[in-house]
Amino acid sequence: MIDRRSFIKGTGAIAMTAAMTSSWSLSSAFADEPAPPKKGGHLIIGLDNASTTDRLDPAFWFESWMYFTGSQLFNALVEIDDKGEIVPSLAESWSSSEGGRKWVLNIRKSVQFHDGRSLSAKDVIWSLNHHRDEKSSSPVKGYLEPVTGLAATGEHEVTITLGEPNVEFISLLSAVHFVITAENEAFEKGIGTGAFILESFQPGVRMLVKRNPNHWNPERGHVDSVETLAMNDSTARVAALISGSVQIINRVNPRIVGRIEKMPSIQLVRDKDSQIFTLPGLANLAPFTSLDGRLALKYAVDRQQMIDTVLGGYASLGNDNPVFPSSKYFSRDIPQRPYDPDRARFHWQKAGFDGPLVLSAADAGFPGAVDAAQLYQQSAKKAGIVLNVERVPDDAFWTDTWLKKPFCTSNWGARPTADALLSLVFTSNAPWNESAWRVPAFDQLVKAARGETDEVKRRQIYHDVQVMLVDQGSEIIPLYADALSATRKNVRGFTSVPGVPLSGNRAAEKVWLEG
Amino acid sequence: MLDSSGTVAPPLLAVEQLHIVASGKPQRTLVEGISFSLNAGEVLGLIGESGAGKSTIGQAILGHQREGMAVTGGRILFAGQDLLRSSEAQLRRIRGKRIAYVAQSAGAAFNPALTLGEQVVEAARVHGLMDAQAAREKALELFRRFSLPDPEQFFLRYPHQVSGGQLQRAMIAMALCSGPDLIVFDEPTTALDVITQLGILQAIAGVIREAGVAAIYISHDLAVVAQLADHIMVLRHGRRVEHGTTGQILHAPAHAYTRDLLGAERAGNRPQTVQSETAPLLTIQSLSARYHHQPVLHGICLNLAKGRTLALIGESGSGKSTLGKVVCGLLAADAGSMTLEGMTLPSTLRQRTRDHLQRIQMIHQIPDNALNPKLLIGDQVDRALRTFTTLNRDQRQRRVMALLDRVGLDGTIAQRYPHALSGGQKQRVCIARALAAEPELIVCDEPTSALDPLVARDVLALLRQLQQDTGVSYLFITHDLHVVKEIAHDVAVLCEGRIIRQGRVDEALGAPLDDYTRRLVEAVPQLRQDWLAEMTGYTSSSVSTAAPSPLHAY
Amino acid sequence: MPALKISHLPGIVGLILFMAIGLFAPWLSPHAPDQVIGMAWDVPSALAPLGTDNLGRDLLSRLIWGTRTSLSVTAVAALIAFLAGTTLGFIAGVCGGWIDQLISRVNDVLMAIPTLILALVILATLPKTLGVIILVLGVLEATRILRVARALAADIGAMEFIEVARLRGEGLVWILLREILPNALPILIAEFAMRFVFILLFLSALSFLGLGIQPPTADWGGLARDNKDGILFGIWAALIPGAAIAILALCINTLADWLLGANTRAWGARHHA
Amino acid sequence: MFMALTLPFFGRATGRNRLTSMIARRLVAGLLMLLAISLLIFAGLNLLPGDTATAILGQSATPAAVQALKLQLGLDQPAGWRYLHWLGGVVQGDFGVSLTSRENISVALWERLKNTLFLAGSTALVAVPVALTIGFVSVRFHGGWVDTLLNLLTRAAVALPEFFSGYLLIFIFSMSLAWLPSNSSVQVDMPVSARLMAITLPVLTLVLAVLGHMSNMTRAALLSAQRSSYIDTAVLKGLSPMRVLWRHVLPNAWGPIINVIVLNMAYLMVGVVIVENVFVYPGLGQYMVDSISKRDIPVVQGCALVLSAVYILLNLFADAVALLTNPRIRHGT
Repeated sequence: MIDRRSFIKGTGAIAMTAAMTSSWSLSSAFADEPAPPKKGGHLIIGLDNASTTDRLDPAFWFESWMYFTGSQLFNALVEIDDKGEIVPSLAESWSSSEGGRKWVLNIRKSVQFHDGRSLSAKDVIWSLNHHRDEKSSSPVKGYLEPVTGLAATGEHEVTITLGEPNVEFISLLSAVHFVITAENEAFEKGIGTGAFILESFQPGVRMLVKRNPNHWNPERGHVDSVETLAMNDSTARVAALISGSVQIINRVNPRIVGRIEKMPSIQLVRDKDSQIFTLPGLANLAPFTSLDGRLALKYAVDRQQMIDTVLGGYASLGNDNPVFPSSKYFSRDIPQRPYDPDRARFHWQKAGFDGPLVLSAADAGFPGAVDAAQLYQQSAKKAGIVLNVERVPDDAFWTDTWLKKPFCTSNWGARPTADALLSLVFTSNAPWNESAWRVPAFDQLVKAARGETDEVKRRQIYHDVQVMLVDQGSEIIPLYADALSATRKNVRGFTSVPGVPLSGNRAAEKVWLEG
Repeated sequence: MLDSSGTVAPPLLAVEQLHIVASGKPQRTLVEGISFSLNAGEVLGLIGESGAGKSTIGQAILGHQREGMAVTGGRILFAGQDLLRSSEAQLRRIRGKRIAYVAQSAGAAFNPALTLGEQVVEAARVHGLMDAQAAREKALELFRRFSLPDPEQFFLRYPHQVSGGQLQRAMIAMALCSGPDLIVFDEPTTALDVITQLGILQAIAGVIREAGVAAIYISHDLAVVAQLADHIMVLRHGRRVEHGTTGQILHAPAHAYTRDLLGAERAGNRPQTVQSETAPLLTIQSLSARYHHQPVLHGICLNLAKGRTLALIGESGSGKSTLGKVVCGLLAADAGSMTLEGMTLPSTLRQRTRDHLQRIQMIHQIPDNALNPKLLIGDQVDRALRTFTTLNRDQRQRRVMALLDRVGLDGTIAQRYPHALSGGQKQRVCIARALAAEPELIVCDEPTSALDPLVARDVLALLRQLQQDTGVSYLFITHDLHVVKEIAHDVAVLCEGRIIRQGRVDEALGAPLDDYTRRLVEAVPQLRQDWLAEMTGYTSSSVSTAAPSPLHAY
Repeated sequence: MPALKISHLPGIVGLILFMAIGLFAPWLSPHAPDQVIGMAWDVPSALAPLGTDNLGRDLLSRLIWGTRTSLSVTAVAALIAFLAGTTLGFIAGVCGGWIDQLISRVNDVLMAIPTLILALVILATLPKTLGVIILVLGVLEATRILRVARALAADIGAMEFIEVARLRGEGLVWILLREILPNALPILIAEFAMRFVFILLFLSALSFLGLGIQPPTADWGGLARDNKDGILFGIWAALIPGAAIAILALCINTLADWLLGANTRAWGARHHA
Repeated sequence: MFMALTLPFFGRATGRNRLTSMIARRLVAGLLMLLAISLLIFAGLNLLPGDTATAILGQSATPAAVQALKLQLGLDQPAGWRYLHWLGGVVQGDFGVSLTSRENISVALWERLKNTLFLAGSTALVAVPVALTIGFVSVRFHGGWVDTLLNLLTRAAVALPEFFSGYLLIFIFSMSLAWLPSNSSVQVDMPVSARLMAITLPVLTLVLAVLGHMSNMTRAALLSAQRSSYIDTAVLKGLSPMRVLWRHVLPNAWGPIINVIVLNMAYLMVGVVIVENVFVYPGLGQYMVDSISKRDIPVVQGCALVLSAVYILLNLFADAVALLTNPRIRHGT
């Protein structure tokens, strides 16, 4: 409850064109739903990461509770479907020109806000500019930094001009924060175009919404009302689900998944590869200055053991590659790096680092980070690497440890595009370059990929990018963790959206209650 | 054995071979084979020192034992019913209705949360003896009879609002209200000063005669019992020492212990005569002081000569103890000065030198409180030696033994803790500790008032002897005129913080006397049966009925 | 020391047992406390007599090591509380005047801030190292001991043997250490025992909230927190440390009873008595 | 009681006004204490490491974002000025605006306080009569097996950590028997019956937590009053045990009994964070804990001030009851 700072920084999902096999549900009940959605009923959802400091303003959405509740009230311009594709939402269609430098979005007509106003391009401009404001501290401010022009070029047309080309710019707009409210209206009032209308919002307690009868999308919004409860205690969430007082919960402790699965009234929703756990080492400090030092540490981690012990198996092997398997640019042909103490020893000796290396671990970095660090300590020992685990407090972790200590723990959620994460964390001038790894050639590749309109070339560039990270990067990425949610059996329509838990944060409007 | 009064009619109360023990390991016998009987209207006095089992017998008569006590044998027949074999319900029909109890400390025996009136009429009401109106009338009548001020108001008052003497009288009224056949008085005047005591005794004597109730009067003071009782039983260690009519006990005691008791009360000893004109040791001039922000002492002027004893007497609250504290330096004076052998004596402890501290010592009233329960006796005496002498370890050890021997204690006591000692022994330790400093003045704050008469007598004798041997002076605070006569050369009478009379004992307490001093002197019970009767001039109305001063013990 | 009754025996034996377990943890525990020996929440077996915990570590071993942590942290915190509270309380009680006013009023203010909240504020901002936790617990409980000690010192200070000592010109240190302390000790020790229980409960509550002793160090509250998800499935791993806390608290209660030799002692207030 | 403040500059009152003046004195002392507390907490939060802006932003705390947020929150102002400004508002009943949610604190605070009061009040409604009954029964059968058994049970209850009893109750009543809901999030729009149903388990948990202390103190107060001489007097008057208990023991035991009830009420107000956590109850504790971790100083200050005020008021109430039940003070001398 108090160390709720272990939030996923993921702010969207990965755009994809191909159907992904890696996103699936454990429950066959989801496989196909022949019956039409049933209307009505009261849906209660228990989610964690709620805080009394939560606000309806998307510039202040930091954690999953607000992502989910905010999405009930508001729509974004585009969203991600359960195949991982970018599909229209408030933007009916879009086109880009000038090699991805200029984007024209056609805004859906005859969409009404909750207060009866009609949606127009001005509302979109107002809502996007909310994040661009000089004083804004929005987490997605960076996404809009390349934007040089944002204008309504028609009643229902928005034109966005970028300083440099980005062929995937539209995917960035699927980020949960880019929701639309009416012009000159404060987000705090909750006036959106969403499937539900705000009844009451008590930060850190619950949000109550009722169905929007005038919702523009007839396929969404089946239940009459939705109550989203703040349930930060994992035991309380599971207890509430089992006893039937809530119908959907998130963040199921991986260690009890096995037992929940056996319950006849419960079904589990497993969103594969939603998050990477990372161990960044500052590349400007020994032993990370040497390639051998980095390789030694990469070979010295027993990834499978970490998955089994820390996450109860609900994760998949990572290969020090921050591109998510759900991304269409994910390179499957790069060989998986094994746990190899001998090679680790070889490289470590070559690196010639003699001081003990300190790994600063806190569960704020990622859940189970301290356990993982200890496992790492054991496996590194077999390679002759002395790793001291220093447990640091959760509270000041992001201010005092992260980006400051030579070797620590961190995590990243999936981003709308591969580029989003790379330019946020891995390029030389990335604001959160947590490994201080700065390679100009890499920067050029990333920039080239962003503006490359030829799909084949792009794919090749991204392949090179990933090889570079796997072989030279200063960050160990041992695994991709799953997001585990669970529902009562009578909840239908809960599809899994790749990379974004809770059905792309839109489970409330997608599901219906059977029986 | 049954000591019948010789009448044919069955006695009201017959106690036969009563045995009471205190449970625990080993079992301790508190009362052993006590038998006596009492006819209607008779008064029996139970006399003895602490631990003699008087109160235990008194409560057993109501079928009540304190926690941890058990009756192991005997019978208590009240009007033919054996109270020891009666059920609680049966006992309840007798308690408060036919046998009433008057406890020693009325301050503790009244429920602080209820009005006096409620409590006085409660027994009569609960036993269904009269209706509320009648009970109230009865109580008011008794209040009037006991000269309690403004009975109607008194009825509505709470215990803390009235004085100790008034409470004690209210307690007797409470016992009488339901018209019992027998009243057990358990030391009803022990904690009171003599003037208050006189009033109570007169009240008791009056109602016993008038109402014709039988009574058992428990006391350690033979002179008090002698005023009221037809028979007296002398008890010691739970056993009967002697039982006879009052006259017989007073005039022809059969047992040595009884004679000792009588001797202790008849002030026989006189203080050693010393030259009357020795150099003054302590001079007090125009001294005023306050205690807890209340002015207590006003313009006190006193002289204490070397080797002499000055007694300070007065009612409770007259400022005796406060003066003692000021002399010791425990309480700072507001105004005035003190000189010790001509040198100014600073008012506060902080200002006093080690030399001052050594020269003035103090002996407290209650030795239990004056000894640290967690330090060995030897260490406590030794500490005084370490502070005030330059003796080395071995010398001090020998000196401790010598001092203990000097006060009549065995040297082995040095290795004991205070709780293993009797009250008298503790007071002797306190004296030894005071002596260790080789002082010139000892302030004695009622050092014998908490002791049993025989023990008190011995302690006084010790103090006298020590004065003779060492030439120490005593400032002796007391309310007991027997004690004054036994130990003091000079006396000062304190009344409401002022000295109203001062001089040699014989002169100061001899005729002609002012009212206040006369009352103090004459209210001291005397060992003759007719003393109380002679005191008729002292009607209750002359007894102060004012609310107690803040310094009053209650 | 009051007589020992049969009814006190289980408590005292229990306490000695707990202390022995804490003391000999390295020899008693079958496994290292952090060693993973199986899967999460395995049923009891020869390998793990009480089963395994949420990470597949031996529950018995963690419980044994947890005894050591919980007992020692609690003991040190209680000792700090005792020393600080007694010293300041005695000084306030004996000196009186402005010193008493200063100490008592500051103490009043500290006591008027609900303990848990004060602890939360402090522990949320300071690093949650053992030292800080011990200090916070110690200081918070010291305020309670201070009040008792002050009242005791004032009571005992009014006794006449203190007057005698002052008349001897004894200094403050002698009066505090030789005259007052021995007489206050039985009650203070009983108070110490009670504070011990409160600190134990408080520590486990803090650990349960994640503000106390940090994992992987095993302590009872932390064990309960780690395993609480299992309760819903009838896994008792979380309840065993809870029961251990309860049993130890009961044992110490009995001990305090014995020391005070009375059955009317005030016990059992949570954090505000 | 801890509130037995003696303020030297208040004159000693006498007579009938004594009670009023005593209570007035304690009120003023309580206000001074609140002031001291607010200063202490403010200073503490400002002296301790960590600041609001970085705490809110977490991992996304780039220096520019931190600076922007600081400006936005007014954290660039000097601490002393912020304190005085805040205090000025509180005096007018305005607790200011949360740094993080920009919401008016008073509204949220009042909402949470009502919830906390509801839980604490319900617990007291159950616990007090039960505790008193246990206390009375124990004293009536003092030393007997009933007494011993009750003593043992209440002791065991008090030794149970709250999370232990809470989860145990959930396991039994929610999981196994499915009688009661495990989450207790009460809402404004809930009917009373649903509210009561929702808080049954947390109330039970809290009752277990406070019952032992209350019943034991009741028993101790009664026994201690029973040992007084005036009880001997009452017994020797031939009164029945029940009359002795009701008429003579109880009036003298009320002070300490009320006192312990109030102490436990105070505990219920502030010590329920764990129960709020386990049962997802939207009380003041959770609000405060959240705000602490975000360094939302105005909210923490507001909560601490309100909780301390409640605590002080409760103690004041206990003092007043103690004074009222004590005829020495009620009726003067």
